[in-house]
Amino acid sequence: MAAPFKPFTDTPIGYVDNDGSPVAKMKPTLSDDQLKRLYGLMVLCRAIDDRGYIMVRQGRAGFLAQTAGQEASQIGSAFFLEKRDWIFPSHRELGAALTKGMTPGQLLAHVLGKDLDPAKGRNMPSHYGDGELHIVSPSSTVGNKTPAAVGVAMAAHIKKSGEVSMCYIGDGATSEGDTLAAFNLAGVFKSPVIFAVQNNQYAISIDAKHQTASRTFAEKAAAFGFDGYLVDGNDVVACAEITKFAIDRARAGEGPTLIEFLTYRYGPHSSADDDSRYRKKEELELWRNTRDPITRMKKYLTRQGLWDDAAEAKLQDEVKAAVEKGLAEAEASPLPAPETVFDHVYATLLPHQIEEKIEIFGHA
Amino acid sequence: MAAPFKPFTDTPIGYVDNDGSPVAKMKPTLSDDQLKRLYGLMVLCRAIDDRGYIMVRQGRAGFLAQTAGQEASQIGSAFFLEKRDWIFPSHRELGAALTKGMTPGQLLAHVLGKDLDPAKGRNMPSHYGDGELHIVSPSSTVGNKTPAAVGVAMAAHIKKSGEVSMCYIGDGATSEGDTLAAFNLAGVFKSPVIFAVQNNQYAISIDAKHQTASRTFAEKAAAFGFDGYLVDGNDVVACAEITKFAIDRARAGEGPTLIEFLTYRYGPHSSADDDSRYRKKEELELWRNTRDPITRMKKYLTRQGLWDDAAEAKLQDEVKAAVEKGLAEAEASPLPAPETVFDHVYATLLPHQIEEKIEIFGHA
Amino acid sequence: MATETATRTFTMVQAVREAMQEEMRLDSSVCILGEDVGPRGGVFLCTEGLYAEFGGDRVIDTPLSEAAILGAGLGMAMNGLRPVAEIQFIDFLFPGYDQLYSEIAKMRYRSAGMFKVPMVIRGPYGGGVRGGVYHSQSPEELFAHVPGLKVVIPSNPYDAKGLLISAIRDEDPVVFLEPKRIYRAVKSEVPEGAYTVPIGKAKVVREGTDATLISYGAMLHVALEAADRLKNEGKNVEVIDLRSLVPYDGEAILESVKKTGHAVVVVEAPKLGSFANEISAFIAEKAIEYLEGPIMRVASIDASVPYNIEKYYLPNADRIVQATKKTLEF
Amino acid sequence: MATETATRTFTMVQAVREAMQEEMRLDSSVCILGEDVGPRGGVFLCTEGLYAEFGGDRVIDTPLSEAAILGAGLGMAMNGLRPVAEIQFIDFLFPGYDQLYSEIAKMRYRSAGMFKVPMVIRGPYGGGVRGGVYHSQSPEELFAHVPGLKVVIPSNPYDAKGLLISAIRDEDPVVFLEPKRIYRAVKSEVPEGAYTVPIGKAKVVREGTDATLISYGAMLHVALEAADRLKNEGKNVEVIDLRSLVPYDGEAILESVKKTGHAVVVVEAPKLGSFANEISAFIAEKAIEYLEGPIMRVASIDASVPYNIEKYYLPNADRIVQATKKTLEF
Ligand SMILES: Cc1ncc(C[n+]2csc(CCOP(=O)(O)OP(=O)(O)O)c2C)c(N)n1
Ligand SMILES: Cc1ncc(C[n+]2csc(CCOP(=O)(O)OP(=O)(O)O)c2C)c(N)n1
Ligand SMILES: [Mg+2]
Ligand SMILES: [Mg+2]
Repeated sequence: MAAPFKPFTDTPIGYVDNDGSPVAKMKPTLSDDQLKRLYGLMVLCRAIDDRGYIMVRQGRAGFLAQTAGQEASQIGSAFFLEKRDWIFPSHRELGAALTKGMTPGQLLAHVLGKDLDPAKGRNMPSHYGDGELHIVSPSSTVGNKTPAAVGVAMAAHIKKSGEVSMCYIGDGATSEGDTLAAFNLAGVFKSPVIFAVQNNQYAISIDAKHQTASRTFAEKAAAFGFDGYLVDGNDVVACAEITKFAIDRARAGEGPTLIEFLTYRYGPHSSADDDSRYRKKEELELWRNTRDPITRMKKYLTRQGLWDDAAEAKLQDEVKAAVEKGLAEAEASPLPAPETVFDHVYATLLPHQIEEKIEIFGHA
Repeated sequence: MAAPFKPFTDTPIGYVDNDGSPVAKMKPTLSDDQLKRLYGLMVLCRAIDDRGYIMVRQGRAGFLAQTAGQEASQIGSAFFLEKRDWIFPSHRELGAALTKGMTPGQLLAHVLGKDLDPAKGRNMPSHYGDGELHIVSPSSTVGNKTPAAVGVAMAAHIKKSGEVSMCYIGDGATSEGDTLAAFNLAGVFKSPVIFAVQNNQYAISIDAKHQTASRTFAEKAAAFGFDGYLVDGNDVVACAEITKFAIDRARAGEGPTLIEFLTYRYGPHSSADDDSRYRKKEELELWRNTRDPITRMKKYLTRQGLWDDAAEAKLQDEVKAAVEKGLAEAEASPLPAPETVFDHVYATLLPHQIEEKIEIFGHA
Repeated sequence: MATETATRTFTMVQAVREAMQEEMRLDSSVCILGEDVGPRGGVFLCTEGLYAEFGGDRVIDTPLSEAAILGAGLGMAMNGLRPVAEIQFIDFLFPGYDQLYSEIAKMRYRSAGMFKVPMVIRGPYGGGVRGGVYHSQSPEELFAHVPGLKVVIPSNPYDAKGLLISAIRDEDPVVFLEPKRIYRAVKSEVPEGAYTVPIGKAKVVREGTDATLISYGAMLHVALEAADRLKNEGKNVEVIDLRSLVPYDGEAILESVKKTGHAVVVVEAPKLGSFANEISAFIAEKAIEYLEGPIMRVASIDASVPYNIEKYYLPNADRIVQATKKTLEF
Repeated sequence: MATETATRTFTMVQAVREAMQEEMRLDSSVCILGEDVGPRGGVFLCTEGLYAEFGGDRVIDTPLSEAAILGAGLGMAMNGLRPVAEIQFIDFLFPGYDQLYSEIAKMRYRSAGMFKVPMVIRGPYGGGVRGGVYHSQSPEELFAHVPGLKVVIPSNPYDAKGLLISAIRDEDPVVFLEPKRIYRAVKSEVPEGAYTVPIGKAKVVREGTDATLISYGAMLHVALEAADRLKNEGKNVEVIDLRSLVPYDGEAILESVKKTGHAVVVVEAPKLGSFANEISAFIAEKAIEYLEGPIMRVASIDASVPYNIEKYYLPNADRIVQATKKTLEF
């Protein structure tokens, strides 16, 4: 495959610059319709994220790790995945989960820990998962999903199923040994896996400079024998294009790719964090006011003649309706029954569990 | 510091070629006396290694991982370390332990698990350690010593003690997550640590190609923001020179260095291995007959007019005497007393241990 | 005339912080390392202010790797420092478990005492804070079963400070677990200045004659609640706070059980294989002739900790009362 | 007319190998991964010949990383395969422990059953082979205490084959520990073809009336040796082979203990926190009224396994005899 991109560059690959102008040399392969869908997904994602935040403030959710600011890198990277493909989200992948197909109702039910959450509220909020959609319910343990993402890809390779495995990791997660061991494994087996490094420049309070001494996260791939690409993670076009390239390579048997999406989170690390302790307001304002992925894409679409006020108004209505509907579904959904606390530890209850269950609930 | 070496080369750095001729461009800074001492250490190391092998055959040692073939990379790399410096050996570092100052008696006592072993025979053979000499008794767990080697270096940095930490890892060990996480840590803190990768091209049966997809092990350093050097590990001059360079850099506060020593082990992985299952005899013969580090250095010294038959005869006598003396000391040393089985779990015996000790030995 | 020591009403977070701060002032080899322990002050603020006071060489923010934190702490301890490694949530220790299991715990033994590891590994643990599967676990047994490690769990701020100072001064690695559910919920008087609570000594928190409840950490308070309820029903229950798991205070346990004839062990971990078993088995080996009923264990159910229906997972006073009655009415 | 099944005298290594080989022939989703399992055939030769028969897609040599092995196995299991991951020595599982503890064990639970992990983690464990600190450990408790994992330990080739086939067919992750000390030392008759030994069923290996010895793995044989000696002294001891630790066969234990009135649990791990406690605590909770003496535990000492003086570390028949007499003569 002729490579339209150069690995290991110092400047992020971009299609659309900060004020929405196309970058001269980069012509999108995306259709107009795809461009608009990307934008629509970002707007919907932000609205769901905001809604989750309200739930936290209302005390109805115990935790939230907001996505705001990272819509482009999450949605762009998930956009070309097929249903059979796998996603290993981290603890902040609302955008990826939405793009892969989870409904606003499911996503908000997850935040509330309700029955409509495909994972039945077992995990803390922001840990989206769905078996049907091959979105693997994540652990909170940073980095340790990476070997399994490679394992899924190894199985795909062995079964010749054509599935691609997409593994989301943060900048912080690249310091965990399991992540790096998994990179090495993927390199040796040329597995169809993509490591989508969401470099939002912080791991809680630790900035990227204190996380690693390498210049970029992308270049880490070289240590394991495959290519890494640095991409403007707030440019949804670039995010989608580079990922499409990596997906095609993976399906063609050309092995793993690491993509570093350079982006920024607007919120604190999570609802439990106080980010004023470690980052300057000015830095946040700079990103939010001049590099926002949604604003940028809207300008781009407008400039390309693909968008106008009427289209925007229609989208906002649709998004509002979708969130309201999702919220209603989530709220209507019950909590899982208390007895289910024993379910799914094993395929069936073991004898000692039956005994415990009788002890606590009076029946098996 | 002006860098005499280029990092990340494809061809190993060398001073002496296979038939003992000096490599044109590389002039050793080592004195004649140092060159001769390096040679002497290699011969002594081989003799002790052979003696250990005999002990295994006699059933007096339960295990041995032989060093033969790797003398240059181990002895060259340890040659310029000072007493205050630290070594983290792996399970095959006879040469490094010898160079750092352990006596033949201690080394052979270790193989026999005797009291003269500074670690009192707690570990399996080939796991050399000595507290006085800052040789850290290794675990058998491949790779997991690396974070502690960085920690020792971090403490040296904090205390401004000038100590350097030298961490021996095999090619296989570079695949372990803990190794890679430690590389990253060292990069961030610019710690005075040297990662001496003994690339003997096999991890038991797994050859380097199946261990990682990177072209060299040296280049892995780039992923963590420091330099890696590929060196001819059978050229003891090159091994000593490059390590001196890295030690000086570390002491000057210039941070970590990774050195890949390209070498080969002659024996099976260990006394429990059967290497005919996975490698060709011809390959072994090639290395043993044409690239042996000892033969090569002898030719070099001879060519340089530093060595002759008389010198060789004298050395052989000295080595023989040293090994005989060491053997006698090791044999004369008793096994540690049975009661010591309880010692050093904690600084003092805990109550439950006292009870167990009374139960088993009838006294506390 | 004796100097008055000021005493303040402290949370456990404050007590833990002050223990580190005072020890760092007294001994320049004491240092801290972990994730977000620097300017951020730790996610629970246990190290708040320490970076400002002691600087980046003694309060060290590390990259995100528990193996690196634990292994680096090990190396620092071997090379003359006394590191206190913070694990952000104890659930996240496990990517570095081998450092604890194979390296930290075994360094002294395998080197026959040539190298020692005076190091503290501390972190929040336990449930009851809506933390879900990975911010709620009680894995103390997985440390207690590793020879070479000591394991300490305080149930109140006073003990937390005194035990942590003991741990920092200990010549061996100590795993120090802080029940996050009572990080701020339980307060007590804490004196200024260094004092120690000895590792290995339990405390009889409430005297009684009818049965012995043995617990530690956050569960101690649930056991006390159960003891209150039993009191209302005329049962006089003794409650022991173990405080140290390794070594644990076998004498205190036996003394009480011999008096009451009934033992109930309460832990927060899932029951199968839990540390409750050690206590139960110890009693069954040493004092069976004093027992007038079964030794009961109250623990979490054998599952992971669900986010949304956690309360059915954790032990509660009801279950302790029931278990106690079961052995009393035997 | 029934077909005759050939029976051979097999070592445990042969039994384990044949279980994998036959299952791989029957089910193309079964595969093997680990270090040196390919052309080398595993360092104990448990996979000898399988690479030649099934090729590199089904017998996969991995780089040297247990986290990679376990995590890759997890991913393969989630994606339709049935991997058998070999850990070269179980001591070396720990760099990958988090994969087991946080991922493999909890995947089903945290996803409410959407993802399952039909995977076997097998490897040699235990002492008695001059393996020193890191080739001798018995860490079964560190697996047994993790909800979501099953834990199986055979004591003979027949059970090894039947249990391993059960484990491979199980829908949940099974940790399968092979006592390397009896890899070749204990032989038994092993039929050709697939048969299963159910997970969770203990076996009464020797009937007796005076006391119950409960053990598993290599220690079972030491317990039998002790039973022989006790026999010579006129004590008729029942010996139970637990075979599965999670789930374990509580009924079999209770039945025997109710009959004999005395229990001795024998394990090879260090005593504090060992799995012996689970059994002891279970008995103390369920059958205390039947006991006529203390429940004894015989285990290794609370230390690491020294290379040179290992025999003072391990339990032996002497210690079992003493412990049994102690409860019998109570
Ligand atoms: C193994 C582990 N250690 C620590 C934590 C606590 N923690 C949660 S998120 C986080 C930072 C993650 O940073 P990054 O990978 O960059 O992802 P981001 O939160 O920025 O999206 C930390 C330290 C954890 N969840 N897991
Ligand atoms: C964590 C761990 N996994 C597996 C082993 C078994 N083992 C011992 S040495 C070895 C190969 C090591 O290869 P390498 O690092 O290249 O060192 P070499 O033996 O070649 O010197 C293996 C797999 C181990 N000791 N530790
Ligand atoms: Mg981040
Ligand atoms: Mg090697």
